[in-house]
Amino acid sequence: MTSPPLLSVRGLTKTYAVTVLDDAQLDIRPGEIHALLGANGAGKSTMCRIIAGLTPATSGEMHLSGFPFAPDNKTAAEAAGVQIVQQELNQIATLSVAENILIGRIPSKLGFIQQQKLHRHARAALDRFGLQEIATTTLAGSLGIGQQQMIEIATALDRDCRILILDEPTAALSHGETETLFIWLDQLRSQGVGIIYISHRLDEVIRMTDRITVLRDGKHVITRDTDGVTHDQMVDLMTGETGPSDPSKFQSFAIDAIGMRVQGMTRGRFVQDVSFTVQRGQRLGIAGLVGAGRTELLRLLFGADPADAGELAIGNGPLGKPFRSPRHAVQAGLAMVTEDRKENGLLLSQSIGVNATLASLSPTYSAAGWIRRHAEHDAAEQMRTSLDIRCNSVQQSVGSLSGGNQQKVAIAKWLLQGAEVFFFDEPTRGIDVAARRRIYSLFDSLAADGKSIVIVSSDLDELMQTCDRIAVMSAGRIAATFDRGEWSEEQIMKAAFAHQSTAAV
Amino acid sequence: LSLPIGCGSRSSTPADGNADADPDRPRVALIMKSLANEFFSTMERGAQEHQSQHSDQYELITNGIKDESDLGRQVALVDEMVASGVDVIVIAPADSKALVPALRKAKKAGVVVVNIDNRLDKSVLEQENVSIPFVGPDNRSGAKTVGDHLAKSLSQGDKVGVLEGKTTAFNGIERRLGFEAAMKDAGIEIVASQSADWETNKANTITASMISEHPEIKAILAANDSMALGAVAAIKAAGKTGQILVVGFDNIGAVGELIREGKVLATADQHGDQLAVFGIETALQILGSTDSTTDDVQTPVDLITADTLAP
Amino acid sequence: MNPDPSLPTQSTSPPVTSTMNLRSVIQYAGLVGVLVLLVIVFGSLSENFLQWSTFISIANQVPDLTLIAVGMTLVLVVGGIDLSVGSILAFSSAVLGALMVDWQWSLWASIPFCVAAGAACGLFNGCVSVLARIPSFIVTLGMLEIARGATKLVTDSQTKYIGSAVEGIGEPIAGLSLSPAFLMAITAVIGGQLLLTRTVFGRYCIAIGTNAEAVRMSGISAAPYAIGVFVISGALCGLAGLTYASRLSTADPNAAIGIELSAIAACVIGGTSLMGGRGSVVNSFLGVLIIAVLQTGLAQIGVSDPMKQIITGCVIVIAVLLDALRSRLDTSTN
Amino acid sequence: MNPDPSLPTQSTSPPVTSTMNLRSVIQYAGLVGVLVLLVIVFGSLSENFLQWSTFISIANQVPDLTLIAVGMTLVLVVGGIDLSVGSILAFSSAVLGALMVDWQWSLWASIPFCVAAGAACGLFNGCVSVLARIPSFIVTLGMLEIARGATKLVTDSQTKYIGSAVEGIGEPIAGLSLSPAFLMAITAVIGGQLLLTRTVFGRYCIAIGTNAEAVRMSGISAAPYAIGVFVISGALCGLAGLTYASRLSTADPNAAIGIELSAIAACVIGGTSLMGGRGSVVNSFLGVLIIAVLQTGLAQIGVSDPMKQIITGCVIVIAVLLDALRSRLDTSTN
Ligand SMILES: Nc1ncnc2c1ncn2[C@@H]1O[C@H](COP(=O)(O)OP(=O)(O)OP(=O)(O)O)[C@@H](O)[C@H]1O
Ligand SMILES: Nc1ncnc2c1ncn2[C@@H]1O[C@H](COP(=O)(O)OP(=O)(O)OP(=O)(O)O)[C@@H](O)[C@H]1O
Ligand SMILES: O[C@@H]1[C@H](O)[C@H](O)CO[C@H]1O
Ligand SMILES: [Mg+2]
Ligand SMILES: [Mg+2]
Repeated sequence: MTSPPLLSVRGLTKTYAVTVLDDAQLDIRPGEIHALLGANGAGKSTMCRIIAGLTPATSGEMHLSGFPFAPDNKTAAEAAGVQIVQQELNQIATLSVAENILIGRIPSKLGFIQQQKLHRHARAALDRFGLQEIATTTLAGSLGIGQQQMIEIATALDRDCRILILDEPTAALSHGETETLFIWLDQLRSQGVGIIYISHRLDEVIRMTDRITVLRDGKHVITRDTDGVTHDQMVDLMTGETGPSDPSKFQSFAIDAIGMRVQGMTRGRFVQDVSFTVQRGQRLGIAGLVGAGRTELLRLLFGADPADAGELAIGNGPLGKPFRSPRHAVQAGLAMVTEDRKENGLLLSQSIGVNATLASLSPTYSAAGWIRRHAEHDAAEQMRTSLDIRCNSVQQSVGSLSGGNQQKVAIAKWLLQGAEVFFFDEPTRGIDVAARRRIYSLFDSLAADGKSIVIVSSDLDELMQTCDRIAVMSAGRIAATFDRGEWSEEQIMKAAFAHQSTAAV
Repeated sequence: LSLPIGCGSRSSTPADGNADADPDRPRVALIMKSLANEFFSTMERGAQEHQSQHSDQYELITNGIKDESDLGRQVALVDEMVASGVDVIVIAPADSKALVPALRKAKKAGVVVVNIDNRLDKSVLEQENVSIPFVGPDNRSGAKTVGDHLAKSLSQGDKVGVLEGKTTAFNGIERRLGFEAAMKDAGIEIVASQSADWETNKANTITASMISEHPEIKAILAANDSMALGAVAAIKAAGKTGQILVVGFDNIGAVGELIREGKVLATADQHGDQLAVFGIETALQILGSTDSTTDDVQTPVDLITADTLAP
Repeated sequence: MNPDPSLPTQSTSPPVTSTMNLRSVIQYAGLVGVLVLLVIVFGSLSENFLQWSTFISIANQVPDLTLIAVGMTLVLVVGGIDLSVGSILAFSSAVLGALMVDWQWSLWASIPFCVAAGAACGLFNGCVSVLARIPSFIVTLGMLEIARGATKLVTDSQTKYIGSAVEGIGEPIAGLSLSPAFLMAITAVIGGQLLLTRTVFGRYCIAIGTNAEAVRMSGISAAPYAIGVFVISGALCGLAGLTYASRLSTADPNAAIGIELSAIAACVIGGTSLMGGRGSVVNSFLGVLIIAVLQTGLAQIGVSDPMKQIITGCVIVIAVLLDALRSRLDTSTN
Repeated sequence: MNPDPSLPTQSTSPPVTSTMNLRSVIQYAGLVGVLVLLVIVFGSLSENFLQWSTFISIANQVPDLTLIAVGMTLVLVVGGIDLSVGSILAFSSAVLGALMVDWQWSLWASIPFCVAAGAACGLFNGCVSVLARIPSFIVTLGMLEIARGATKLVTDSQTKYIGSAVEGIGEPIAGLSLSPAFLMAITAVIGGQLLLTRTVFGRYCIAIGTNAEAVRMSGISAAPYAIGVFVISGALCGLAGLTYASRLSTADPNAAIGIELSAIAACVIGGTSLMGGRGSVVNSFLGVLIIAVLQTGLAQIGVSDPMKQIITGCVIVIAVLLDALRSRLDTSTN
């Protein structure tokens, strides 16, 4: 199968303060799914953004169907048949779902929006992608990020294209939605669309893609057929070194002491009567479909939202009222790495250092109200090393880091603060394999220290790999809980759908 | 730069407790301008005192605007007072021209209108074909008197600066002309003349730079006392107290003190507290008579110096 | 990101089901409530308040502020601010005055130039702030000074008396008892509301105010919309210059100083966000009415000036406070 | 989220390497450049400009605005705005005047009450806006009216002449040729800058202005800091009330009307973001100096009032424009 490339990219270079893409190349054939692999900060998103006309290249050339291709902006790229779903969400919170889907081509007559046409079209686009439960009039901002992500994909799929770029589309999706997406990708492939697919979930890559291209530090490493390449080989290609093959032999650190107890926590229809206990040193995973209420549950426990009912206790003490604010939760020994780092996890325009020490500034990095600047700097440097945050310096603003590195900074904040119970909401969203392993071993060492950990993840493999127990949420309730060794993917999925039909959406 | 929300209007409860008891008493609206100037709070107080002594004769409602620029609001006040059914409007217009059409409408609605303090523009009155009596001082001759007094302390060829009032107010223009006439007579040169919009702080800034640009200045002639206060402070800051003389206009309370201290040489008392009263009396007269044409009434202006002030 | 500490959670937990429209309808009801309350209070405090003539006098005053508030709402929605509205109003009416008085032009020939003068100022505001990417706060603050200076040049710092030629705009049309000025203001409110809620232009403005970067990522160039909004605001200030001139029969170089804060207050009372992305023209108009009724009512009941200011300040805060409490109640019971 | 259309890309593509400090140092250099340029221009236009007396007169004028701009910078950094500064200044100086004139208190006994009066107004601003979560724009707009009304009540709407008792604050200390007022202003600038860059308080303020929700989710309660900043601003207005009174020897109920826009302009010229999260007290001070030099210079060269306004407007825009261009250049060549 050596049809001429639909898109060819040669000598692509992009320089910000440093060169992030260096003479990179890429060929996309019609009717293939082409994985773009690389560690965090390798330049994958940058390459895609250039192809989609969102940012100009410093040098290099591109050809589309044999013709020179240099889109000045996104509209030009779209006109040439290139669609992109970006890594970061780009929904406009105050517009309706329908308007978001059709933005840039809202049907109108004399400037007036044709409401019926708009909603009919949007409805069709959502239905086609299995999103019947989302009303087209809903404001995008009131949806969870999983649903927003699906809308972005539906938006791209709704437009005709020859090249479709999906930059980590599944990072915020759970099993069910991912399957729907794959059905669509198969169909597009058979229609001859060339698809660039970025994911840190290598199993997906092996299963779905035809060829892979690996980038390392902005340079092209290899392009080859996916057939025959193993998980470990891909990791080696990305990191450039032969690492130990999957190290994660699970070891339990759970001890017989209570880390956190939760009883009957309820908030509206999002979280209903949730109870569980985590031991010290135990890792509890929470699985579920998008919108099952996992994020809501963590926010509730963390005091970020008020509870309607329920009690909880950190450690062995008696059950007490839920926390009134995150401040109370943190004082009691909770920490929470939020799901949406952009919205409520990070100060994007501030430096890595400022972000890393935010939660622990007082009292750890200050004396009598004055910041101990050296101590602060050292702490940031230490985090940079131990989490391998790729940056120019710890003074760099977090907003200019790659997505994965941003996530590491969000975690660093809580490692410096320290806590008894850690909540991780989608902790590896957008994180590369190497870093992901580092985070898993971080879970290990936290657990070994006797900390309790609650992990919400839409990546079931991740939970099965790292957790002692997995609770499955469905429509706001815990539908089932499995201990290690008792679970299977099938059982978990079944539990995830348990209350789905009865849930009012 | 300025302030918001036109809350600037002012009114006061009828001083008489049972205001509503006597529906036959005429209702008089006193509409003043810049409440950013204590001249008008003095005026208001004078009017209220008069009303409480003659509470059987009329009912009083007083309003003003937040500053000289709030012209739109003053026009609106005229409308509102007509709407609320007053019989008399006594007004100190913030602008000599812009108020005329609104006042014409008020007259048409049967309201007796008297103009005080700042004279309405003659040509506009003619064009609008209304006659509105003016009750107030001769600002030009008042200013000339102050200027003449100042000239006695200066010598020919000396240089002075003038702080003008708002350029759209007729009385401000008149006072400038009065100052100019006095200086011309005495052979004194005006080297700088700028408007400080009747305001203390603006006058302070402008005087400060006048002094550093023209260090030879011997006196500042301010078209009102608020500006004179600003000038005195600027002179003090430049370390020239006593070397630069200041005169003003209005005789507000704060200036009396400065005159005693010798920081202000003279001011003109235009009897602000009586100005509204004169206006009200004139209006009540018109109301009582059948003759609708009334002549202007000139009110007195007195020169105030350390000598005339009781110790 | 989250610009006002007073709204720390707003962006992350928007009300669950309420769509934009529902929200602004609720707000609308609240504002009408405040307005009715004010009318009742003043009606009971002053026997002369509840009269036709009072309402006519309010209707006479509101056109200027209404026209400006409509433009301001749009500007705030795209995430900008326009401090120069008062100066632009003055400048436009100075142009009108100069044409009609010095050049003896007719009213109809002069109006287009009056509006164009305003639109030109708006174009400057829009181009400089959007293209050079400097905060509109500063650009329009500059324009506040520049247009005021230009006004004084045009009028020679003197009030220009135009006379009856311009008064027709402010006088009731026979049989309607509403003036062309008032009708213009109402038209602007309705037009502005339709523009914001029913047209593509309006949706893009909301989108730009919410997340300009996402709009850019969607392949839409924000500049024409953002600039357009400033031009509209300028043109509406031009119209307001006309209604102001007609109300006073003069072109006044000191016209409308400080009106920007009143206009912004009206918008915010009406629920428009200073952070962009949210606003309703109709609700801003209600804000204007609240301010006007408050002013007129206070002038009629005869409290002292200091008390008047204190009451005004309290009512502004309380109006927004009530609204905030109510909408929080809505969200939590939902 | 992205509030000013003129800054569409700021939040997502911040300058790559520049740290807060580096950025504000570059800005600092730019501002000093503008300042020097202005001095040269005025020096060459007016023979008497480059004189000691001019500088003394500028040094006399700046303390009020400087003190206010320091507080305003902090308020802007947390993402708020304070429109009530002028009224609070007037209210504090009225309290001072009443105590010293009517009650015959000494200066030293009165000062604490003068400052406390300002701080109390700030506390109200902070509590209402932060706890009730309504935009500080509205709360402080209300306070602008309320404090002004209260001022008139306290002074009985009369200018209170205090006289020499208060003048010492504004007069040069023997041997130093600087006044206590000026020293207070400088102290406030240095203290404010240290507070913002070196203390936990300042860091939290910046964080709150950047993303209040992220701060909350980090287990920090934003309210005390946001409120604290308004209290500081109020207290500094109280001090400014003192320097203002000493400069004019009076407590003037109409003091400092409109100063809020000058103060905000100074901050923005100095690079403080109106969206919160970014600001430098020292640079705001340079903004104040630029405004003061411009004002004094224009008054000295004796251009007409309209031209003065036009030039002022242009300089404000150009100062920020230059800065924007320069920083864009920095980023792209960097
Ligand atoms: N606007 C920008 N300014 C400066 N540097 C940038 C900018 N955008 C990206 N970079 C840098 O470019 C490099 C490549 O980033 P990119 O987002 O392409 O990585 P990626 O391969 O997509 O990583 P990830 O898997 O984490 O998403 C990173 O080091 C990042 O810090
Ligand atoms: N602030 C909110 N207002 C309204 N609805 C919300 C809010 N937060 C979450 N929801 C809705 O509540 C449901 C549960 O959301 P939650 O984010 O907890 O789900 P999740 O299981 O974490 O899935 P996701 O992967 O989307 O984060 C979803 O339908 C979501 O749209
Ligand atoms: O006559 C008055 C006073 O002199 C005042 O100071 C300003 O306004 C004028 O009309
Ligand atoms: Mg990426
Ligand atoms: Mg979630």
